[in-house]
Amino acid sequence: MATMVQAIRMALHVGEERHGVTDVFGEDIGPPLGGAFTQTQGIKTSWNSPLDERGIVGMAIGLALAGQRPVAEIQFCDYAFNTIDLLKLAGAMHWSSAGDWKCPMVLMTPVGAGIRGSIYHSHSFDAQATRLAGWKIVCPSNPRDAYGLMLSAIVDPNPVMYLMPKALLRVKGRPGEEVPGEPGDDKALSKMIDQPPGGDRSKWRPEWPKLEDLFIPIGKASIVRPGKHVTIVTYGRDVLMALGAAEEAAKDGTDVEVIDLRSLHPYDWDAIKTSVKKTNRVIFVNEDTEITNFGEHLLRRTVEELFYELHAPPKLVAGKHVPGIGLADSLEHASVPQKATILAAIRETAAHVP
Amino acid sequence: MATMVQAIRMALHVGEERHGVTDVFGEDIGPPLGGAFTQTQGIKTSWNSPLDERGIVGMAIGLALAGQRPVAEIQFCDYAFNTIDLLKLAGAMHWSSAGDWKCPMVLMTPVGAGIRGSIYHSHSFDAQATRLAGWKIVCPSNPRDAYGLMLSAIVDPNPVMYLMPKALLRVKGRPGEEVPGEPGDDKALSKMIDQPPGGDRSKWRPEWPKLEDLFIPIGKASIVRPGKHVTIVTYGRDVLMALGAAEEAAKDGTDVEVIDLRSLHPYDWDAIKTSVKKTNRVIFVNEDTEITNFGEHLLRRTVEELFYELHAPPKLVAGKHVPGIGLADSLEHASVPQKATILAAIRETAAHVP
Amino acid sequence: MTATLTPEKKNGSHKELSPELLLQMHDTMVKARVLEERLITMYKQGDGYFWIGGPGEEAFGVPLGMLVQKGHGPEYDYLHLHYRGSPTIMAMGADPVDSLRQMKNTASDPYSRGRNFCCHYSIEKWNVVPVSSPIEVQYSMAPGTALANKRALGGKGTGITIVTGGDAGTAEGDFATCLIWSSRKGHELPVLIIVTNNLYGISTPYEGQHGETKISDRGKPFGMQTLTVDGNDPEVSYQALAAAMDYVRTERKPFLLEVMVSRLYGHSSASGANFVANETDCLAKFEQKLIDRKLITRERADTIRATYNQELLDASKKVREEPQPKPESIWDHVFADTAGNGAPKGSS
Amino acid sequence: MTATLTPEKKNGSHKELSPELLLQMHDTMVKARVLEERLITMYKQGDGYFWIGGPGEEAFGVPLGMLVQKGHGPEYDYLHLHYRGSPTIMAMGADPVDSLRQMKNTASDPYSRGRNFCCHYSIEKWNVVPVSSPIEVQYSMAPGTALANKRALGGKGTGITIVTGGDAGTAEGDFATCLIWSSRKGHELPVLIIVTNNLYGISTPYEGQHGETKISDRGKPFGMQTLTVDGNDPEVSYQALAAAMDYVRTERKPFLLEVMVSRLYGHSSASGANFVANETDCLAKFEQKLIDRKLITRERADTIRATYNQELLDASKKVREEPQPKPESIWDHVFADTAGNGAPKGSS
Ligand SMILES: Cc1ncc(C[n+]2csc(CCOP(=O)(O)OP(=O)(O)O)c2C)c(N)n1
Ligand SMILES: Cc1ncc(C[n+]2csc(CCOP(=O)(O)OP(=O)(O)O)c2C)c(N)n1
Ligand SMILES: [Mg+2]
Ligand SMILES: [Mg+2]
Repeated sequence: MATMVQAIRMALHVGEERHGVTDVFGEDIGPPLGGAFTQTQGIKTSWNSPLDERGIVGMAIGLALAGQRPVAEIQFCDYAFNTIDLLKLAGAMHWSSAGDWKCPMVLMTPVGAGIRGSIYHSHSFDAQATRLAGWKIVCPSNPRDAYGLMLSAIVDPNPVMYLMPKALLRVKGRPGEEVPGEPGDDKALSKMIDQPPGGDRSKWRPEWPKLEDLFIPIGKASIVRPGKHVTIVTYGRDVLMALGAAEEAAKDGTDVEVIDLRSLHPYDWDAIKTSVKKTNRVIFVNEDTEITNFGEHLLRRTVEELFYELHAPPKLVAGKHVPGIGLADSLEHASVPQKATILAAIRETAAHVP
Repeated sequence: MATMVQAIRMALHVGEERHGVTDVFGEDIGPPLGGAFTQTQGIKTSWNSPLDERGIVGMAIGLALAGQRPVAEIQFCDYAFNTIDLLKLAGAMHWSSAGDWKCPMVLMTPVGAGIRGSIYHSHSFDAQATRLAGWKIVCPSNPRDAYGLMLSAIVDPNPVMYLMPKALLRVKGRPGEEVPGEPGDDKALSKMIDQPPGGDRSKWRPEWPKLEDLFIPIGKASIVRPGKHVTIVTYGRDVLMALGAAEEAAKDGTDVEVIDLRSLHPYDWDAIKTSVKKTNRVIFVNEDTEITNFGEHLLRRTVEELFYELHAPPKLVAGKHVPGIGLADSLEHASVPQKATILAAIRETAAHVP
Repeated sequence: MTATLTPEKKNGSHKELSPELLLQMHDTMVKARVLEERLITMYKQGDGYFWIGGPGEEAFGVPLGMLVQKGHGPEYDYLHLHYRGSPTIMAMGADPVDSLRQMKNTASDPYSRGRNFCCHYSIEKWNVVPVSSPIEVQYSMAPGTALANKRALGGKGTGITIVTGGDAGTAEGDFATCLIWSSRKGHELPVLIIVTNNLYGISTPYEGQHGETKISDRGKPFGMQTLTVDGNDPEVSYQALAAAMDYVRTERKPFLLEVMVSRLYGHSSASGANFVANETDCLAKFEQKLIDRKLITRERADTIRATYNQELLDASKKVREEPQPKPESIWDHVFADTAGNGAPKGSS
Repeated sequence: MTATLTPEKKNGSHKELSPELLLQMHDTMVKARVLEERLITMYKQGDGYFWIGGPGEEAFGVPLGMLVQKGHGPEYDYLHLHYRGSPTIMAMGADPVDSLRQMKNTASDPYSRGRNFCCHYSIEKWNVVPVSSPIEVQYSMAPGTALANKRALGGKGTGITIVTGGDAGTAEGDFATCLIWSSRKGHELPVLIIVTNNLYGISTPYEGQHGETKISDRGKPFGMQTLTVDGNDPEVSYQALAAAMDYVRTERKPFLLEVMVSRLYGHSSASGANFVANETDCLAKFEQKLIDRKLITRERADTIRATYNQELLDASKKVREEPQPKPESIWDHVFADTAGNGAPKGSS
């Protein structure tokens, strides 16, 4: 079973072979490293950019305007906060020219905590990303979705932001989460597509498996665990957290439905609505800071449209509103949702008597 | 009665005379112009910066760290989106050094629509600002608050962002909204402190009235209209919009309470709670785009803490999630809340039968 | 600062310009000027909310537009202009009436359908990328289209990228980004980096804001060809642009060109949009030169101006009657595909 | 690139350094190196999550720290360092044990109380502003402290601002911001702008990313004094720094100094943190020079190193036992006054 980072790499390969990707670029994206997380090893069109995030986004916009198909990377989303104006412009290109120009670029960037990244390698970007009108925003939680969402992002005529939950990059898929065409055997796959450390890295060439196309539709959620009592709406790293908490809750007889949103914009409102109408209780979970948070948008819409369906106050479980995520485990754990936090929210919500 | 822009100018004057302000700077802030909105005319410590918003924020941080008291300006908040990383760092300076350093700077910037500013002179900044942990955020709706919040911002030991609703800058106060010490007569005030257009502007000197200190506490809301049936929580330009809508609603017998938050962070939760407990119906109004919006935070907290106080679904009235605000009046009006939009929300909320 | 041409120029671009070319240049300069004056009048008469434009830059902007390799796609030139680009767009052959439409923010405005300020052009079929308000962002995007230019026709193309912006704006990091990304050794890009220096940013004089004596010097550490020229003389501008473009087209490397220009009606309507007497009027000067050289008569020149004037006056009356955009049109073109279009809350 | 000193240097700073100074420099270089190696060991043994630091920069960083006008407030020097600043901080007299504390993210870490990565210093009493991860932001802030320096003591102060960063990072717009804001004619600022060039940004070589041959050339259009020196030779570094600082202190104008250095343990623990044999080891070289000059013996040098080694080994064991920060401490110091402190939801 491929890991998420292998899945991304395979999608980029398919993207450049079959779907017109012309450039995969960013800091340390080209040889010899192939990305801070190995995500671009062996990609033919990959190249190293100057250390300049504004330049990276600007280059991607320019390439996209000129009919190329760029996949650009910001090495950590923590370093994209000086590019919000350019991201807004990319999202506005089609609209402000009233349909004259298109800007089909993909911007990928690792997000979130869970690797002890301290203050400036632990940021989330969902609040920022969902504020960018004109962009589509996706965030996979497993290798198969990572593969299929990347291919959908690549062929999309709009700018698409691809948020990579960094804590999940090395996690393997569960059964059913295969990349179509990957060899069954992990070791075999690794031998084919993982660049051996050390040695002359710029000489190495991957041997790609025969990969099939898979387009996970942007805008479609996935019910990763059906349940009857409480709905959790989440994405990325917190899907696994929520599933863990749901397992625990099941022991007490609480049956939690977990929705992996996968696309943050446009998002699958039907999936949320259907689930809330069934469970009547809902918790929104994400890692971003809790003031002016995307989960608050989902919660607001739920309240506006489904007020009388709710048998308990809807809840947000999110990151704390502090200037950063501290390095010490004690600090990181206190700053972003953990399994225990989610479980506590489930229990409170499930136990609520209307 | 002073206008808001005169009030700001007078506060900056008092700030540099009595409260240690060392620098008031930004693009076109110094002579001869004294600010795109005349907000810094006659200010002794004012100076023109290079056209570089990152440099402006960086300079302000550096000055603040070195014990100066800077008031920096971003000419329109629309041009602050490439500085979010620096704003985050300013907010994190005290926290990340665990109390070692302070960064007492004021950043002022005009926000919002209402002057036919088109795509890039109509942005709101409340969603961005409220995401910045470590910052205090204020937004006045009348000259007296503008004066008193500026003085509080200046003496605050933290970075404070001062959002100036540009549609209100030329609006005079209502009775009770005087700047303490301003001469009663508008013409007299204008003669004293408004730089005459044309002529040798760099030679002109203002004659300041004898102004008194006034510190509007950061974190304290103001109930600008008490009411029994529906609460509106808003700030800045929309305070006047909400009051207008409330007047209309009163004709139908709906008595609307309007809370002017004044401080967006920290915000006056007690004021909101007390009001919602009284009216049991609440609408949050602001101009920023509606996905991942600060009003959604307030709504979320209301739902989490006051669920059973609510006799109608709480509502958000906000800007539309589109890439920009179009120039034509038809477009601008369709993009941000208008009196009619707010009135419709009041009617719906008031009429709701639980 | 006086006009000098680089020693690096080639192909004998210094040869005299033909009378036909000079007259064509003059005609387009008049047209561009009349357009700007019409826009200002519309603003002053309440037929628009804001004016910003390029009067005083015709002697540079018109030659630029004439020299553009106009077309669609990376075999042709890309233009990343700022809000003073009307002379260039007119020289490329755009209809001035469309500029009036944008001024009046009508639904018929082809550049933005009433969304954007006047002189914020967008012409996909001619590679004119959307002009946006934030100063200098175009300099970060230009290397992207330039890389596409470089790849076109298997590397044999002659299309280049042209980016313009003002003097004050060069303080933004994006200007440095453009210098850096276009001059990487072994990865040089065919981009003509232009700075129009009118010695002001709104109210702020050049003096006191710049450590560099000439902005064009900023290209030197990057091994770039650089030049500063008098943009108030269309012959000098034309020659300089031709030489610089020829270099960029042939060598596939960047060139930094600083052009000294006038701001003939001040910064924008925010500063009154009145004629500034102490700035050089490139059109008046050029006209006089053509008259002195007997290439045109005063009468003929006046007739040209009067004709354009009448045309645009008539057009402005018609444009006034054209419909405004519909409120619900704010939802149009959020996405290039259907997803989310018309969906106010971002649902699929 | 070879070391050259500016023709502009003054005050005969070229005179030989005294044996005492050389030995003091050597001692601190050893201390700084041993500290970094201890930090790496701690990382490798699981006593820390991430290492990044300055081994290979001692021959530049130590002289810098020795030459700092150390103190609090704008009469003294401000330091805006990046994550390779340990040699400088050690030369200023900081306790290396505190660096171990930050490595182990203990509550006793005085620089961030367990919040930040190792070598992210913050020492308010010595004007060392908090080191943060985003590359190059310090260059945007440096002009601010430099303006305060310039004003100190009624304009008669000698305090300056010193900012450092790497070669790759100069591609960020913030580097240009620093050049622009510090060189405005009539408003020049006393800032020593330093670039430590190790010819890499993580895995990306200098080659192919830069159009400029020397980074220091980027100061030239701004009329700045510039210099590129061999930072692997502490005598050369010392002299260059002394000359540059002297210029900035006296003239109250900026100076751009590029220092060629080694990255002796690679980029960070993310790239393995192993000794890189083909980089120049400035300490080994300097030690040999001192031995050759008979200023020190091999035995004495070995003893110095062994002593520091033992001290820091012992300290690391103690630090291991120090308490971790408490979870609720995330709320401490959000605000410098009480408002909002401890208030999880931003209410007053
Ligand atoms: C990023 C940004 N900051 C500020 C502004 C406001 N503004 C508009 S034009 C202008 C001055 C531009 O001066 P310059 O670059 O010299 O161009 P010019 O208008 O003189 O042609 C400013 C500050 C803006 N549009 N964008
Ligand atoms: C704004 C930003 N972008 C990317 C990174 C990730 N990063 C950390 S160090 C580094 C390379 C820095 O290279 P250089 O400036 O040469 O300094 P060196 O590490 O070589 O001393 C990068 C890309 C970052 N920390 N900040
Ligand atoms: Mg200018
Ligand atoms: Mg380096």
